[in-house]
Amino acid sequence: MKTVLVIGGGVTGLKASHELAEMGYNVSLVEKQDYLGGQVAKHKYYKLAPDMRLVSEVLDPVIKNVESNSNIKVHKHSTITSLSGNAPEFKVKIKNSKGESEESFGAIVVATGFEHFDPTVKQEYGYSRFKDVVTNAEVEELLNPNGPTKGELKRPSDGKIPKKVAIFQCVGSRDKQVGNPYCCRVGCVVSTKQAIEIKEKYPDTEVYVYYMDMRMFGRGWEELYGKAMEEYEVIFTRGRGAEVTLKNEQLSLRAEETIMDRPIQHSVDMIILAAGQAPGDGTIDAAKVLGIKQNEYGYLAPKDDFLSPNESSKAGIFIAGADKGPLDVENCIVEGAAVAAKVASSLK
Amino acid sequence: MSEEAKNPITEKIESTKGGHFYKEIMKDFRIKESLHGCLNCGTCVANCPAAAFYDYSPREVCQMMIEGDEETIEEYMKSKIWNCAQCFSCKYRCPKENSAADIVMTMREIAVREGLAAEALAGYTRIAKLVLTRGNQLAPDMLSPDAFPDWGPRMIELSSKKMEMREELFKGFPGMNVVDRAWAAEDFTIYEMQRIWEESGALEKVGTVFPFLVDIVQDDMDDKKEEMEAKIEAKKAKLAAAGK
Amino acid sequence: MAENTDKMVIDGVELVGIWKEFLPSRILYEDVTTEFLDEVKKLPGGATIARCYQCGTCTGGCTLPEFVDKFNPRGFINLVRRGHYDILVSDYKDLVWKCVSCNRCTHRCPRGVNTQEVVRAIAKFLEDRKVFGKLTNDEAFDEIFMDEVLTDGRIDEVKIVKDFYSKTGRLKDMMSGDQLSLGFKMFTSGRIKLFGGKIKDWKKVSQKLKEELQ
Amino acid sequence: MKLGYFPGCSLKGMARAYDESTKIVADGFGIELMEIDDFNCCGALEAKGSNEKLSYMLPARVMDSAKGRFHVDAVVTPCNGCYHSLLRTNAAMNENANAKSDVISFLKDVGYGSYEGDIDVRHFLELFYNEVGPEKVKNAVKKPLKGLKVASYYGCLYERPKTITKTGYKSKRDDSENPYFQDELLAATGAEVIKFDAAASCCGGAHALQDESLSATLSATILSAAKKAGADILALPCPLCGAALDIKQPEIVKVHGEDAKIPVVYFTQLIGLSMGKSAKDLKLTDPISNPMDVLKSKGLV
Repeated sequence: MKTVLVIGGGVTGLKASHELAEMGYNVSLVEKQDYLGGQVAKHKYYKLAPDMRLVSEVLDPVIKNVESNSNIKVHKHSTITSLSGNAPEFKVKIKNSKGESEESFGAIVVATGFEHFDPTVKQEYGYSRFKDVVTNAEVEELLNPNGPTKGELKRPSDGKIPKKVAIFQCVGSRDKQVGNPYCCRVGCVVSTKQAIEIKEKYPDTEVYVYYMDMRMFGRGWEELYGKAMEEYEVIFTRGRGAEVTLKNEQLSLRAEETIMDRPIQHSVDMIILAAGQAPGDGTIDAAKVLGIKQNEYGYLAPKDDFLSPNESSKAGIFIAGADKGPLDVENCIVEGAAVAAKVASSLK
Repeated sequence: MSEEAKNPITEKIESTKGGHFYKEIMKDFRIKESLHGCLNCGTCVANCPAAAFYDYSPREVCQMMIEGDEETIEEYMKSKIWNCAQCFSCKYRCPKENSAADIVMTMREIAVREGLAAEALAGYTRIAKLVLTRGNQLAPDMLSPDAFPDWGPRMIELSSKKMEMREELFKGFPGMNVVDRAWAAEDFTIYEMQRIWEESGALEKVGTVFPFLVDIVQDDMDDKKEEMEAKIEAKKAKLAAAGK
Repeated sequence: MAENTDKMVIDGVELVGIWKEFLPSRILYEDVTTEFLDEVKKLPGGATIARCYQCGTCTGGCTLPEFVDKFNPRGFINLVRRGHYDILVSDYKDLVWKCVSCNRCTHRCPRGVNTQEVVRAIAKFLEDRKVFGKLTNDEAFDEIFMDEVLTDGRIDEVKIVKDFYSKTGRLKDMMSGDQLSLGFKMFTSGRIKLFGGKIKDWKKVSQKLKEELQ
Repeated sequence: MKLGYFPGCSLKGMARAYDESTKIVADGFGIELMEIDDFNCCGALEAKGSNEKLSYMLPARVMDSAKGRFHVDAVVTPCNGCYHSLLRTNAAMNENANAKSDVISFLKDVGYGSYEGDIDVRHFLELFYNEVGPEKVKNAVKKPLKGLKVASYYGCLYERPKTITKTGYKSKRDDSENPYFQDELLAATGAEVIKFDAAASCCGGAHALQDESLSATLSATILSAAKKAGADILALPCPLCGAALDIKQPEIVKVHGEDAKIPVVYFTQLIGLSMGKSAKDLKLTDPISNPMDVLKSKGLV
C-alpha cells in the first residue's frame, strides 16, 4: 500500500511528507494546530544560526512544497486517536473538529517535535513573576518584524528598549533538579545568535551571556561565538545564573564568576532565559496512542540508536526530528529527508 | 535513586587514589548522595551566604573532593570549611544535585576526630567552657567591651550596668539575676549534664579540639561530682532512714 | 575591618580566633564595562584581546608563574575585558610588567590572540593612566631605546645602558667596579664602537618615523 | 640563491664574536652572504610596544633595502630578535591590508622602493641546517670536538610564535617545542650534545636591565640546568641570550652561586673550531664567561 501517515506539521514532518510525495506515495499529514511549521511558526522564529538566514527563506519553501503537492492531504486541527492493525496495514482514526474518520496506511512517520521548556519550574529565575524575565522563544517573536512589537526588543513591563540584557544559559537543561540532565544542544547557538541580533540592532545595549560551557558543536557555530566576542563585544561570563531578584525596582541577578572565583551581583534591564527543549505533549500523546517506546525523558526511543535511528520500537512506525531528542532546524530537515528514504525502502 | 548502588565518584575510594583524610571522608555514607560530579557552573557559590563574605566556595569543596588532593583537603579541613553556615542553599540549587553542605558536615566531623579543628574553633573556647561548667552557651558577660573593642563607647556604658538591667528585666524569675551565665541551672542539672558529657565520650572529643580547656574544667567537674555525690548519698541515707 | 589578633585571657580562657570581625562583602557588584577593553584594543598589539575565550593555555605554558607568583596572562585579559580596573591596579599592576616576551603564550594560543603583545598593551594602558606614580623601568627603557633607534638608526648597547641608568637614577650602579671592569674589557677588545654605520637617507627616515611616533 | 645578511645591531657591537664566526662558518661552507651594510635597528621588542606601525616600518626598511638595493632573494639573520621582527612584519603585511598600505606609503614617502612583504626571511641556524646540514659538517671536521660536552640552547624567539614563523607549516622550520637543528649540527662536530631540558626556555634577556633580579633568576635556571646536566659549555644562536647568559653571568653567579657558572659561546664558534679555524679569528676570547679554559683543558685550542 502506498499511503503514509505523517504526524506533525513541523519542519521534519513537512520535509518528510514532501520527499515521500515526490517518490509517488500518498501522504496524509496530520497537524493539531491550524497552521503548518510547528514551533518555528508558533514562536515566529526570525533568523537561523549560524548564517543569520531568515526563517521565511527556509520555512516558506518547505510549506509551499507540501501545500502545492497533490499527493499530500493536509489535515489541520487534527489529532490521531487510535491505532489498529500492523505493518504494512495500519488503521488510524483521525479526529478533527467535524468528527472522526478511519483511514488505512502502509507506514506511519511520527514527527511530533519538541516544546520549549517552561521555566516557571525554575522558580529562582522569577519567570512569570517578573515581567522582564523572558524566554528565548519569546525573544524570537520580539525580534521578528512580523511579531507583536514589529521587531523591536521592547521590555514587556514598560515597552522601553533595554540597555542591559543578560542571557542565562542551560535553563531547564543539564539540570537534574528539573529532571532534564541532557544538553538542549541549541541553547548556546540560539543565545549567541540573539545576542548578535540585539547588538546589531541596538549597538549601545550591553549583552551579557552567563554560561557554564559554550557547546558550539555545529556547522559554523564556534565561528559565530568568536564573532560575537570579537565583533559585537558580547560579554560572556563563565558561571551559571543562579537567581533573579528585584533590587531598587531593577532586575538583579546573582551568579559566580567562576573564572575569578567570586560571586557577583549584577543589575540588568532584561533577562532572557535560554530555555531548553522538552518532549512536546504531541510526542507524549502520539507515543501513547501508537504504543511506541519512549526514553527516560519522554522522547521517542529509536529501535537502535546507531543502526536504525529512524525506526521506532514498532515495525512500520518511523520517528524523526526533535521528538527523538533536542535538535536544531537544520538537522530536523535532514531527519525529515532521512526518514522518507527509510519509509520508502520499507514499503517497497 | 538508582545511583545509590554505585556512584562512580565515590567508588574511587576503592582505588589507590587520595590520602588518609580523603579516604576517611569518602567512606562516609553521606558522600554517596552528595557528590555526583560537578559542572563548575557556580550556582552554589552565587547562592552561598558564606561565599559572600569569606574566601570559601562550595564549588571548590566539590572540586576538591573529585580531585582528591590530600594537601588541599587537609587545608580545607583546618580552616575554610568552618566558614560554611550549613544553610544547604547549595544543595537546594545544584543542577547536579550535589550537596557541598553535606560534604562539609562530614568533613567537620572528621576534622574534629582527627584533631584538625583546634585552630578554626579556638574562638569558641569560652562558649565551650560555659557549656561544660554551667550548661549555658552564652552569658551577658561575654559581650564585654574587652572582647569587642570595636563596639564603641556605648558598649562600655551599657556593660557597666549589666547587672542592674538584668535584675530589672527578670524581676520574679529566680536564676536570671546572673551575668556570668545565661541563667543559673540547678546544681543537680549541671551534675547530670556533666555525667552525660563524660559517659558519652563527648568530653574526650571536646578534648581533641580544646585540650587545655578540659584540664581547666576537669577540676571543676570533679569538685562538683564529689559534692553532688555526697549530697545524693546523704539524701539516699535520709530516705532510707525515713523508709525504715 | 577590625582585626583583633592580640590574644587575651578572660575567665582563665585564652581568647583567640576571628569571631569579632566585621566582614566586608566579597560580592562583586559588577557592571561590566567595555571602556577599558576598547582602550586596550587601540594600543599597539592590543587588537586581538577580544578573541580570547579564557581557556588558559597561555598561563598554563607561561615561563613566569614558576618565578613570579600570581602572574597570569589569562587573568589580566579577563580583568580588562570585564572592566575590573580596580582589581587590576590594586593586585596586578606590578605584575603585568614582568612579562619577558618569550612568546610561548602567543605561540600556543588556539584563538590567535597575540597574548604577549596584549599583555604588553595592558601594561602600557596602565602606564598611560599613570597608575605607577613614577617612570617605570620598562617605560624608561622603551623611551631610550626608541630615541636611540630614531636618532642613529642603530643601537649602541653601551650608550643605552648608560642612558638607562642615568634616566632611572642609578648611574652610580654603573660606576661600580664590576661594571667598569666589564666596560674596560669590552672597550679594549674593540666591542664598544664609537661610531655607527652609515644608513642611506636616515635623516629623512628618522623624520618620518618620529612623526609616526608622535 | 642570493642571500642578504642582516647582522643587526648586537652583532656589530657586543656580539662581535657571533658576527665574525658566522661569516667564517658561512664562508667555509660556501654560503655567500651579502651584508646589507646600511641596515637599521629592527626595533626589537621596544618598537612593537611603542607604536604598531613603526614596528613594521623599521624592519620593512631593512627588507626593502635588501630587495631594492642589494637584489637578494632572502634575508638571513643570526639574531633571534631580528628574525622575529622581520617575520612579524612580513606576517602583518601579508595578513593585514592596512599595515601593508601604511608601510608601502611610508617607504614611498622617504624615497625608498616598494617592498611588498614578500622576501624570504631565514634564521642563520635554520639556513645552515637546511642548506649545509650535519652530514656536510661532519665531512668538513678537521679538529673533532671530542670530549666536549655541549648544552644546546635556543632561546625563545627562534621558532616562536607560530603565527609568524609558521612552524609546523613550513617543513624547513625547526620543531618549536623541541628544537633539534643546533643539536644535530653540534653533534656532527664530534662534540657530545647533552640532554638538557631548558633548551627552549626563556633567558629573561628582554628584561636584563629593567628587572634585573627576575632576568637573573631565569638565566640562572638555564645555566644551572646545563651545568647540572653535565655540560662543559653552552652553545646558543642568539646575541640577546648571549648578553643575558654570558655578559651578565658574573652578576648572576654572585647572586645564584657557582652552579650558574658555565662558559657560553655561539654555536658558530664551535663549528668554526671544528673546521680548524683559530680561536682568535673566532673571537673565542670574547665571552666574559671564559670558554678558553675549558677548551684548553680538552685540548681543543
